[in-house]
Amino acid sequence: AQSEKITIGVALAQDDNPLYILMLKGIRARAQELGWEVATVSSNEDKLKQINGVQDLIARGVKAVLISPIDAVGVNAAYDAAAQAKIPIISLARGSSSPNQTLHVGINEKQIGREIAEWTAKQIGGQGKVAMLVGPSGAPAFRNLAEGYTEAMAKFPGIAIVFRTEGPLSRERGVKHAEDALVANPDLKAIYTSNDDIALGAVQAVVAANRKGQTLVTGMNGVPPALRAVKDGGLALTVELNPLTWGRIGVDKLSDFFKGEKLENQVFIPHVLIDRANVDAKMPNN
Amino acid sequence: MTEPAARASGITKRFGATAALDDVSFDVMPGEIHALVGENGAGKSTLIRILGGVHGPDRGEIYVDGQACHFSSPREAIAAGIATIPQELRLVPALSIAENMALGDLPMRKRLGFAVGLDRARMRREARETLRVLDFAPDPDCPVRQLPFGERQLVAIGKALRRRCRVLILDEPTAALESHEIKRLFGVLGRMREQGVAIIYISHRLDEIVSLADRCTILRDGRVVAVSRRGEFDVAALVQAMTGRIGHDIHTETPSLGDTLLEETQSREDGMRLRAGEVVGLAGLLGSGKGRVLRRLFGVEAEPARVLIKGAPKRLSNPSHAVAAGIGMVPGERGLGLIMNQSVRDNILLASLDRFASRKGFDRSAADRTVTTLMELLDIRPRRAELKVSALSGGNQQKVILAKWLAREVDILLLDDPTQGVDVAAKAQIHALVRDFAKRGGGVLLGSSDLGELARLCGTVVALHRGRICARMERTDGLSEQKLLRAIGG
Amino acid sequence: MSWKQTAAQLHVRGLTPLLTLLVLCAFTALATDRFLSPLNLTNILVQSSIMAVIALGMTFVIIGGGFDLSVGSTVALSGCIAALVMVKAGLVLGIVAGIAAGVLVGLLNGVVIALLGVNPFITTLGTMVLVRGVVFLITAGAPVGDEGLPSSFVAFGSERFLGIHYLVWVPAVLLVLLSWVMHNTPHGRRIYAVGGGRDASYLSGIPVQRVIASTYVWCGTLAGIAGVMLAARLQSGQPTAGEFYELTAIAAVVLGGAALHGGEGTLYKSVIGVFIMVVLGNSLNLLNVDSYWQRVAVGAVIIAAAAADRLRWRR
Amino acid sequence: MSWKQTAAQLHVRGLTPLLTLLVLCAFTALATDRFLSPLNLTNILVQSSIMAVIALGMTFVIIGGGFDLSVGSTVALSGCIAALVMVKAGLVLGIVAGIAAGVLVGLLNGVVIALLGVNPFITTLGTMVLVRGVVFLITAGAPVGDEGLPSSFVAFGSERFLGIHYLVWVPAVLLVLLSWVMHNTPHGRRIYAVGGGRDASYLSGIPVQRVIASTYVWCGTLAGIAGVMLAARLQSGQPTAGEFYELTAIAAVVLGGAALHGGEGTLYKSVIGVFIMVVLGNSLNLLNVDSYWQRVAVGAVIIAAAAADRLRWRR
Ligand SMILES: Nc1ncnc2c1ncn2[C@@H]1O[C@H](COP(=O)(O)OP(=O)(O)OP(=O)(O)O)[C@@H](O)[C@H]1O
Ligand SMILES: Nc1ncnc2c1ncn2[C@@H]1O[C@H](COP(=O)(O)OP(=O)(O)OP(=O)(O)O)[C@@H](O)[C@H]1O
Ligand SMILES: [Mg+2]
Ligand SMILES: [Mg+2]
Repeated sequence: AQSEKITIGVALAQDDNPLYILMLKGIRARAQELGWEVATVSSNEDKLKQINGVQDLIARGVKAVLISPIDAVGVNAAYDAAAQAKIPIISLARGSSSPNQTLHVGINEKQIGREIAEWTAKQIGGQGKVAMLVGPSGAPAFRNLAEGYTEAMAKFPGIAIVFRTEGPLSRERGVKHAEDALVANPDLKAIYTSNDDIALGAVQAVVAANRKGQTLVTGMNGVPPALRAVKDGGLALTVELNPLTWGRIGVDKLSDFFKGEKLENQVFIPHVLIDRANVDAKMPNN
Repeated sequence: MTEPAARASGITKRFGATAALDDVSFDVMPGEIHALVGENGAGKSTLIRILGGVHGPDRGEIYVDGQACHFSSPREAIAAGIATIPQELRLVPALSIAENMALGDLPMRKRLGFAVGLDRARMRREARETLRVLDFAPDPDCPVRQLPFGERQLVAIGKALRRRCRVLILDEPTAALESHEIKRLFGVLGRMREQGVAIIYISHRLDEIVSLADRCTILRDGRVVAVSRRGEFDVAALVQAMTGRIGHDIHTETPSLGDTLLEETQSREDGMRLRAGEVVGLAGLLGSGKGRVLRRLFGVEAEPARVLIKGAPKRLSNPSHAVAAGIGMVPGERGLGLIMNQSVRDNILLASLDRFASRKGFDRSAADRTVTTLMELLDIRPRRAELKVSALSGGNQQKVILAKWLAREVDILLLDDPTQGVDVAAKAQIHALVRDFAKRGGGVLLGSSDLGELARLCGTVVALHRGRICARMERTDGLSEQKLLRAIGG
Repeated sequence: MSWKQTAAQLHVRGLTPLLTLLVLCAFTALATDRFLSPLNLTNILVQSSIMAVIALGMTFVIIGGGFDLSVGSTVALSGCIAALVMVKAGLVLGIVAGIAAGVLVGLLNGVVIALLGVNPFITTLGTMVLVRGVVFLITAGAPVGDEGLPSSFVAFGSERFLGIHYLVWVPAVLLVLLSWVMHNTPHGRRIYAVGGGRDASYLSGIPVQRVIASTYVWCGTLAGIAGVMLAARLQSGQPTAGEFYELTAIAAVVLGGAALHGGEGTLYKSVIGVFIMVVLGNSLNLLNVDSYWQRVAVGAVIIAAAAADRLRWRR
Repeated sequence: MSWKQTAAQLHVRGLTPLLTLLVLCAFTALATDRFLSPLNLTNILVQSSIMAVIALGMTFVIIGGGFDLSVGSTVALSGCIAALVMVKAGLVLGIVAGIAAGVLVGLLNGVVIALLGVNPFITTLGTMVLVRGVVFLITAGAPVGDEGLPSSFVAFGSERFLGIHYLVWVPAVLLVLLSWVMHNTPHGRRIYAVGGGRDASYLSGIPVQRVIASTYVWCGTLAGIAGVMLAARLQSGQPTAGEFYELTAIAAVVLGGAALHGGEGTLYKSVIGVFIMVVLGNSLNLLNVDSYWQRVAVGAVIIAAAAADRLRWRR
């Protein structure tokens, strides 16, 4: 009976990003409830490393793979390897174009970007200058978010995106680039950021420039410090993505698969925009 | 009259404020050995570097076989038939002897007229053959870094000999060689002269010049002061022309000996003992272990030396122990004693940084005073302490190393060929310094390839053969070059 | 200190990379029987292939006494250009264009470093950043060839010839070829000579600048080939590919016994260095070591491997 | 070749970093009047402060002939440890613990490199990876101290003393102090000596290993201080902080005229090197240059600055 114990392999895109840390927590929690083992590999946005990791998982004998593919095409070799080993492979958060993808549990990044843009536009009355601090160049999630945002903003003739940089998801960079953005455009109405860490840095710069309340900062992910910042008014908006839930759903879907159920191709996980109005309900201690 | 094989006309070369060469003209005929002599820093190496394509002259022309040449790199000079053995050893330590010797033109294996890779067998054969002429038979595949300094010098000479060249330039080739190798080398040079090769020969061993050279050009402060033919010059005349002074005559008084300064406590075949006021010489052929004795006492050899220093037992496993015990060493390889990229001042102070530490930090003025005094004492030229050591002439570099230990005020000096590449006047000066050092109660262990130097300077000479003491001679019993030569088996 | 070393010690020292690799393999094979499964061994070969090609190029530069931080960006550039051209002008032109891009980057590095005499670290750091910018510019930051690269190209990234992946054949053939160049041509020996002593080589009539420049061209070319291989493996040109490859490649070369001051190094040992890095990652994955602990283990093993080399070597 | 250079040329050469910085500033000031605004100048000072402290430490290592890739991870480690301890045990203990963590990493590097004689590149690459793993392990990958660090600590990261940010005072004071150490103590001069020639220093009785180890301890300590400063500036300990700092710091030191083979370098010029890097980023941001073009520009300027140094210097 011991050898019957199911081991599933997990290959997320990063191991140092709160989103993926929570996702892995969800996966582990659900797997434990089912009595499964979890084997992880990490890749930190290196596609080849992710393919290699999935290969290693398969060599290790896992029964299924949960993957957060770094790129929609780039890691298709990992899906091929799973297909060759005849095991299911489910994409979490990001999706793949591979025909061998069993299921995609995803978020609609462009849609979220559009919603942030619309929310921001409403807050600033459809007028003014906007800066964008986008995540690392080339990472599709951040590119999609930013594209959605830009698309939606283009519909407001009074809004101009006057500043845009791409770079790492660090708080330090948030401070530095927001400082520069505020020097270049002291009358900035809003700063879009791709993640809460950049956002919290940007908030610091806004406060230091005495623009609190006048320059709105929007974040992404809904991590606890960001929620606190929304509550005390520094951060205007963040988006709760429920990564814990994604992890759980991913494992549930695998369990369904093992029971022989037919899976649909794609499941979207709902997201929630969090601003001052609804932040109290989301605070972690509530 | 035939065309000179190489001719330099009206060469001027400045380095910043220093005029290394000032309107120098010079030529060498096919089948002639033309010696170039002058004090340290006179400009000899600079002149041959210009001939060899390393430097471009500021003014003046170079002619090879009557053709004006403008070399922009050594490569072009080599292609024009000029082979040089530079003063500083220039070999690639990681490569084998054979490869180093073939470096400029590696021989190719041919099949059906096509080159199909290196001809290693030929490289080895040529290396062996060339070195055999110098009576040196190493494994040609041995990396050069595993050779002792003197043997590397032989490889460098072999490298130049191997090339078929019209002009051969040797810049102090014998500085680290023993009489045996030197005799061999002269034999080879003589044969090449007969074959019509033009040879430019630089040395501070003036007796060599007298016996070897057909013609001699004397440089002083970057100018030609005299050119004379064989028979027209002797050592005294050369010294007079080089320095503008009458040659020093060397007085030989024996200083009185004091207490034992250093004594090895392990019994060994090459154990040493040194008393205050004593200059002990180490004589031996190439590879006899002179260097090893000195290195051991300085803590650089793998096995630590166990010694009594002024009666106190010490274990020397690291130079810092040796220096702390009052020992300084001038290594046989000049480059090991100097930080080439740093100033003369920094190099002189290298071993005595803690001496000038005061509570307020580093005592610059005291340090500068010491540096100035020592540069004066040792006549280090030019007298610019901020100049990088790499910009000094070879002989002056050698004096900087000595100055380093005088600045530290050590009790015991271990000297490995300390006067190699040093001009006659400076050599006499260094000898006087060594004698003075001993007179003030210091002890000196002097390894030298110059037997004359040992005979003049030492109270005792220990002859080494294959790492053992094979003879011990006292000044009181009479010391002479011939006697030493017999003792070391040369 | 250098003068304490003897021939015998050197000989033993030369074997350390191989011994390290064997110890690592033995350890993992004992810990999990999956390590020696044919699937896993194949995986290791394929996983090593691309880095091996890069490490070969890096070995040239390091033997020549240089340093190249730009290989990661070059890999991305070649891959993206290969994919871009391939989509428009077909397989062969795509591959040629990809490799040519690598040659060009190598030439740029070589000219700046050898002819202008600029420090290699700072030059290649500059090209690393610059080339990455160019990659993003020409791809607008998005992967290239998502709509499908030629199927033969994709097959090259995943299929086998004589039971061995095409991707593995490339470094294998290159290793044999380049080892011959390194040891049996004057060009190869000159690289060793220049790396081991610039002044001595210059005075021996070796065209030092040209030799140094050539090492960067080799490195760029091989990074270009690696970029094309990576594009085949990723079935697309990825603008973010190759980050940190420079550090991995240099680490592999140094673990393979090359000296960063130049003049020493062997191509096949650099490949062993790559295997050490890959097998290490593979073992940690097979043993399901937590990813944070993996970092600790990788760091510790790198240091330990290098230290073992030194400890054996001292008396 | 080295023997072609003269004192006069050296003198001009020494000014290149400053000239580069001035050209860069003049150019940006002409392009946008916001550059010289007091707010922006303050921002530049603050943005440079942390990197300046790291670069000071890196200068020690580089003058000593070494290399340190682990500073970025060390910055993250110190910041996180400072934040962790501060939350539990108060401000002072937190700061001490943070800096102590840096000292420890430096000691580890120093011992492995100097005493075991392992290559600095590979050693510090190892510690870079290892220390980052440790950071993630002790923080579980999440920022530390978001619930609030002591308010005096947060104030240190944002407030001013005599009109100048505390964060700027730190490198200013350190620069004066350490320059004195470098030039007026035997210890400082030994570092130059050892970097300039290991063999000659060894044969002059300098305890070479101890001196080399000490440079890494200096570097670790200063990275530790920088980590604490960063935590104050980010009002939290960030486990991902400091990535690529090592390359920026080394680039700054080299742009400041230090030679990677050791023995040369000046602390205040390294700080100028940091200003070059920061002003460059700041200018490109103020001019709203597209971030892809920014990379191209940064790469090109780095190469150009280094090349300018060389071109001036050749006759
Ligand atoms: N690269 C350089 N930079 C500055 N000065 C230099 C340089 N090379 C040589 N010099 C100076 O030029 C002068 C001539 O030096 P050179 O090396 O030609 O002397 P030399 O006659 O060969 O002396 P030695 O017998 O000691 O070898 C010296 O004053 C020396 O300091
Ligand atoms: N690094 C080394 N590796 C191997 N053998 C060495 C090394 N150094 C010296 N030897 C050998 O040790 C012996 C003694 O060398 P050592 O340098 O002490 O001789 P020496 O008498 O000082 O020579 P010289 O006359 O050149 O000063 C020689 O036979 C030499 O070949
Ligand atoms: Mg000379
Ligand atoms: Mg000797």
